[in-house]
Amino acid sequence: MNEIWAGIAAAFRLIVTLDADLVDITLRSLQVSLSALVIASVIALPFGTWLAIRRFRFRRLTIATLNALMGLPPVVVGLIVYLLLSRSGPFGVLGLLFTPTAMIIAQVIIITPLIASITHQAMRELWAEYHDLLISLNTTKGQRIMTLIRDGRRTLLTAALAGFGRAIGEVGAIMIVGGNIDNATRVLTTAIALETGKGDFALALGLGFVLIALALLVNFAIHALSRTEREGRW
Amino acid sequence: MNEIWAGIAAAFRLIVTLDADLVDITLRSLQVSLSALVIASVIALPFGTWLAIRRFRFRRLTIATLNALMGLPPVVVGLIVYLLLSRSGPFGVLGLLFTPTAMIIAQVIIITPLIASITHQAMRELWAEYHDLLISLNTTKGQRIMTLIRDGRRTLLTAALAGFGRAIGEVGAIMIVGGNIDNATRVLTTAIALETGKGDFALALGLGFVLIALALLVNFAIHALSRTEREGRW
Amino acid sequence: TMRLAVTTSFHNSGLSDVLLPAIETDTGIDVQLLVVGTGQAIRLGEAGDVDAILVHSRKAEDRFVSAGYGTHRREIMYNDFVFIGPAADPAEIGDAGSAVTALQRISQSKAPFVSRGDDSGTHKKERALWAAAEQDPATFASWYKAVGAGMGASLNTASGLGAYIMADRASWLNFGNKQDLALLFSGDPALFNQYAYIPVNPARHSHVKASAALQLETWLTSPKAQGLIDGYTIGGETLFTFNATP
Amino acid sequence: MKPMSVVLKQAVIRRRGTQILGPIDMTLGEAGFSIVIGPNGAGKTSLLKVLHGVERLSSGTVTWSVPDEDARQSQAYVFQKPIMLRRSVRQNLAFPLHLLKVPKAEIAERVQDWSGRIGLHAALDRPATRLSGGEQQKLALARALIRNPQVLFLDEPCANLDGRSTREIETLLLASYHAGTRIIMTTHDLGQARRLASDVVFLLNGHVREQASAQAFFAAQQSDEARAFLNGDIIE
Amino acid sequence: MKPMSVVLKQAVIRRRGTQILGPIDMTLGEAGFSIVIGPNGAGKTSLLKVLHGVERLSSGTVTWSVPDEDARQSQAYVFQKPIMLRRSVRQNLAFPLHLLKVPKAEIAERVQDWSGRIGLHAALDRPATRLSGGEQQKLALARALIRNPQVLFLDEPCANLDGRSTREIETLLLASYHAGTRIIMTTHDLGQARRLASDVVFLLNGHVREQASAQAFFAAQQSDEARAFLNGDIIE
Ligand SMILES: Nc1ncnc2c1ncn2[C@@H]1O[C@H](COP(=O)(O)OP(=O)(O)OP(=O)(O)O)[C@@H](O)[C@H]1O
Ligand SMILES: Nc1ncnc2c1ncn2[C@@H]1O[C@H](COP(=O)(O)OP(=O)(O)OP(=O)(O)O)[C@@H](O)[C@H]1O
Ligand SMILES: [Mg+2]
Ligand SMILES: [Mg+2]
Repeated sequence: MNEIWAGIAAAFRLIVTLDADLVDITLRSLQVSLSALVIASVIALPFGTWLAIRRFRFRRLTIATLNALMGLPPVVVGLIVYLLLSRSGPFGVLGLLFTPTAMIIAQVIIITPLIASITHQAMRELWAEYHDLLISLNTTKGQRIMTLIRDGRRTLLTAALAGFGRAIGEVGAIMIVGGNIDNATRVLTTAIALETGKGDFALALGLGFVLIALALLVNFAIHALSRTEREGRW
Repeated sequence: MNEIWAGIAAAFRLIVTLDADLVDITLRSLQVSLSALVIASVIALPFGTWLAIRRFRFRRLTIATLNALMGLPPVVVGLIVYLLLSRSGPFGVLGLLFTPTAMIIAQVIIITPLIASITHQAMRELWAEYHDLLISLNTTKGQRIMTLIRDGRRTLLTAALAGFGRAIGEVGAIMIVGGNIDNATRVLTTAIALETGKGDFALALGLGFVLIALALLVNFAIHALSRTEREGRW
Repeated sequence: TMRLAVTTSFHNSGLSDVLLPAIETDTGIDVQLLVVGTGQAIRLGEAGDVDAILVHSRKAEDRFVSAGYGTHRREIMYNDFVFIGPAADPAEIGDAGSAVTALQRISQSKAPFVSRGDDSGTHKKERALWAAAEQDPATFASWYKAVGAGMGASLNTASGLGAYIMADRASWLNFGNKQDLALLFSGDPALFNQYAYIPVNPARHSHVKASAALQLETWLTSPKAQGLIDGYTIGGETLFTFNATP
Repeated sequence: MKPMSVVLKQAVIRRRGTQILGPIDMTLGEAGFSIVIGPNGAGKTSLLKVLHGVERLSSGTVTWSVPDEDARQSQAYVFQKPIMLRRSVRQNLAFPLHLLKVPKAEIAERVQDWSGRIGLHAALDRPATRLSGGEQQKLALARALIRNPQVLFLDEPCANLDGRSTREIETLLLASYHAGTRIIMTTHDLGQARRLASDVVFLLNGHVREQASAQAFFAAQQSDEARAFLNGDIIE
Repeated sequence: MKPMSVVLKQAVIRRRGTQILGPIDMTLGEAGFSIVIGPNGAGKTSLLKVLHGVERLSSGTVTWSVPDEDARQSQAYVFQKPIMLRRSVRQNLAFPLHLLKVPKAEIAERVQDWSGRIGLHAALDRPATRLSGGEQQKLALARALIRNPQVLFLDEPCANLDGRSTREIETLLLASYHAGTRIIMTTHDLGQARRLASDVVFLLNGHVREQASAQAFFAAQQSDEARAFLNGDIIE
């Protein structure tokens, strides 16, 4: 229990002294997770919406698969990305292994199914509501997807935040493809894993609290921004 | 790349020969994740629904916090649960450390915010639709929550499946509180991490594919069950 | 049953797969292994969450015992550290006379070098060697990569990067993802790696299974164990040498 | 149960800074079939919702002559846009009774009875959300009446009904009224208003412009606006 | 653009095993103000949706006299339950024009014009979902007309409107009809049907029971059922 207090103290100390290493790895965490979030959202929001509006033969199968992919074990994703990017792998020439780019790639693979699934679920209701109108106005597929995303943006927030949460807290995959290299690919979660392995639980917890604080900060910021839009249920 | 084929071959061999160890750890994975899912759902579905129907002073703050908690780093959760359950921690006397129960506790903490957030988001729409009717019928809070959960159960599927996916693929927390003890707390993800550490990528991938197959199976089963209900959008 | 915290390098060697079944048949004890970093192993012992630890970091072990967390320290066996690197050996450490020279050549050539960077026994040994070579890793440029991970993960990183790395022989021999890495240098007595067994002190944690821990110690130092440890080979190479004094 | 009357005092609803209702001071007596009329956007729906308690006042008070809990329990409301539970027609009808923990056998019986009265007998096991507009309106009405409410609010309940259904519903409402139910209803069908009303409330721009017995109101309106409204002229 | 006619051949909609519409064989000519009448659940909404193409036939065909893409682009539909985009009134009005990539200046102008005609000028920046029932219906109508459709479907467009609005909308629709718009509309207001119809389709239980010019239909119904319907009697 004392460790938890020590952890809080450590977090406090790290933040107050603006520890240079801490700032560095925190920024890297943010950079990697936000990049992954943006890329994954660009893929998953239209795809999830498309799944909600399109009836086709294997729709249920696709949705079930997408839902299952939310359970993609990060370690396995990390391994596969490692094998693809490793020097003997097909993309080895790009030299991406053990760079933030590799970490972003792995995280995009992990969070895209999550964001797409939640998007699909959220967009189904809105599509049921808009269906007749949008068909009647002879909209193209693209216009339908755009309209749904635009008018459902508030409900998509949860999808994006879930993706961000998963990315920022993830450690298995980025450990393998990033390598937790000091000053290069170390992020908050891998640093926490490292300190845990060292048995320095206070520091590990301290970093953990910093990470949680960061997640809170990002969430409050996003909520505050979305609040500047007009209130209430449209 | 060859590794990936070797992994597929390994998965195939493991499944076909019904490797006793594999069956054992697969069942344990399922047991832990499904238990965590059930417990987390019992907490998160009513809570998320309650958040959707209740207006109170710190509602937005609560929601933003809940969303942020989706980013709880599993390693930190693992550490905290470890410290609480450790012999020198407050619940040490229970002797739960390094047991499946400890793993379930950690996973419940990790997936509850995720399920609650998605539930909240899904229930908001339904509440907007039912609001006037349920108020008019002078329902109690409990009746409102029950009605929403019942009639929104299809949309809650995604919430539960997202939680299950996160639980079954998670490794950081259960490694710390479970300890990856052979024949006692080894599950698929920790076994994968172990084989990865040994550099035995083929076996690691093989186990990974088994895990993915399991996730697919569970998802198809659940989708098939929910399909037996009548079709279409209610 | 009893719980034993061991380091990743011990477990990755595969020796535990040989020892544990034998222990179970001989003594009836079901030993549950917790494979963690050295530091974490010691913390588990301090908290009383395990009944004994098996690690390889002398200073930390002595501190553990003198603080009263462990009853005593019992040396069991040793293996040695080796230098691994790309088969082409750009830093030419293959014919270095000593571990210190090898490190100096690596730092001169600025060939990529992966360090465990996790305060483990292996990492501590590596730092000691750098100190002996009168170099400070803190001043190294980016060719020196402190990856902060267990032995296996660090080896994976090294093979992904084609980098040099110091590893224990057992982990290396049992490692499956060698790619074009090769064992380039070994044999310097400075690379000696002693494993020791420490039972957790029942005076501090009354619930620990002290008798089982002692039984295990007796077994580990028995001729039976000696036979199994000395006889454990991978590809014809012996990994560990039993050196417990009865 | 005791009959109920209700008093509105300085009741105001504000939304986004503009006042969409009130201030209204008004009393509705213990018995009667009150019809609220007024142009689109006058505030009829808002007024009914405030009386029923599903919409909150920004300021002022609504006071029922019985304790709040009793008042809420004995009222029913038929919304302008029918709200269908995403369940079968049968389950929609049974829902208010389930909430009251009425015994199953009685529920089944009353559901049979009411589904017959609204002509949805054959549709009992169809999803309510798939009913036609008029069928939904009838279902919502039956779901409100199945509880035998003491006070019944109806917001344009016949807007989507065919001639015959409208007549049948009117008969049903009058029967209910004569049996003692307090009814408060809005409609745009002035013929219907004449047929049913015992008293009339004329709303305009969120204010009660006139309140009188039906006889008095239809015989001679006090205000130019009410006169213009009845003629379908422009009101300013 | 060319005027359009439409032919239904053996058109059938089946849902959950039961036939809710058809089989229908019917032709609607190039010009006219067709009013579809029939009791609740007769299939009026289903018929309109099939003609417009938002609902698919289970069997049979709908054929417009112009290529499908042209037909879809020049039609508009006002649904029985107004569908409001979760945007402001202004954006709702502008939406169909945006889809057509009309220049911004022209959009602004037409939005001004139409918001005036339906009396929602002051509400332009309010969320459309918060409008009153009647206001929503008027907005949906304006949103359909703003595209100057060649064919206009209206599903009980005046159900929630007050007397004056109904009259104004009727004037507007007649003007549009005389300017060449093909209108197909359902209503339960038989007075309205008489005022507007050039021809009448009488639906019953999913079948076209009668189709005739308005004059002929209202003068003398061919079937007992139509006669009963006009009297508000029970039809079997
Ligand atoms: N939440 C809100 N925000 C802004 N304006 C609102 C809100 N709710 C209602 N209004 C406005 O208040 C006015 C009164 O609405 P109400 O629904 O009570 O009218 P009504 O008399 O029932 O009209 P109708 O006959 O069309 O149903 C309308 O002009 C409406 O646009
Ligand atoms: N998806 C569906 N599943 C089952 N029945 C349906 C479905 N859609 C419509 N129906 C039924 O088909 C019939 C015709 O419906 P439709 O909406 O066309 O009637 P309508 O003539 O427009 O009635 P109203 O005057 O009440 O609007 C109704 O009885 C309705 O319950
Ligand atoms: Mg209204
Ligand atoms: Mg209809």
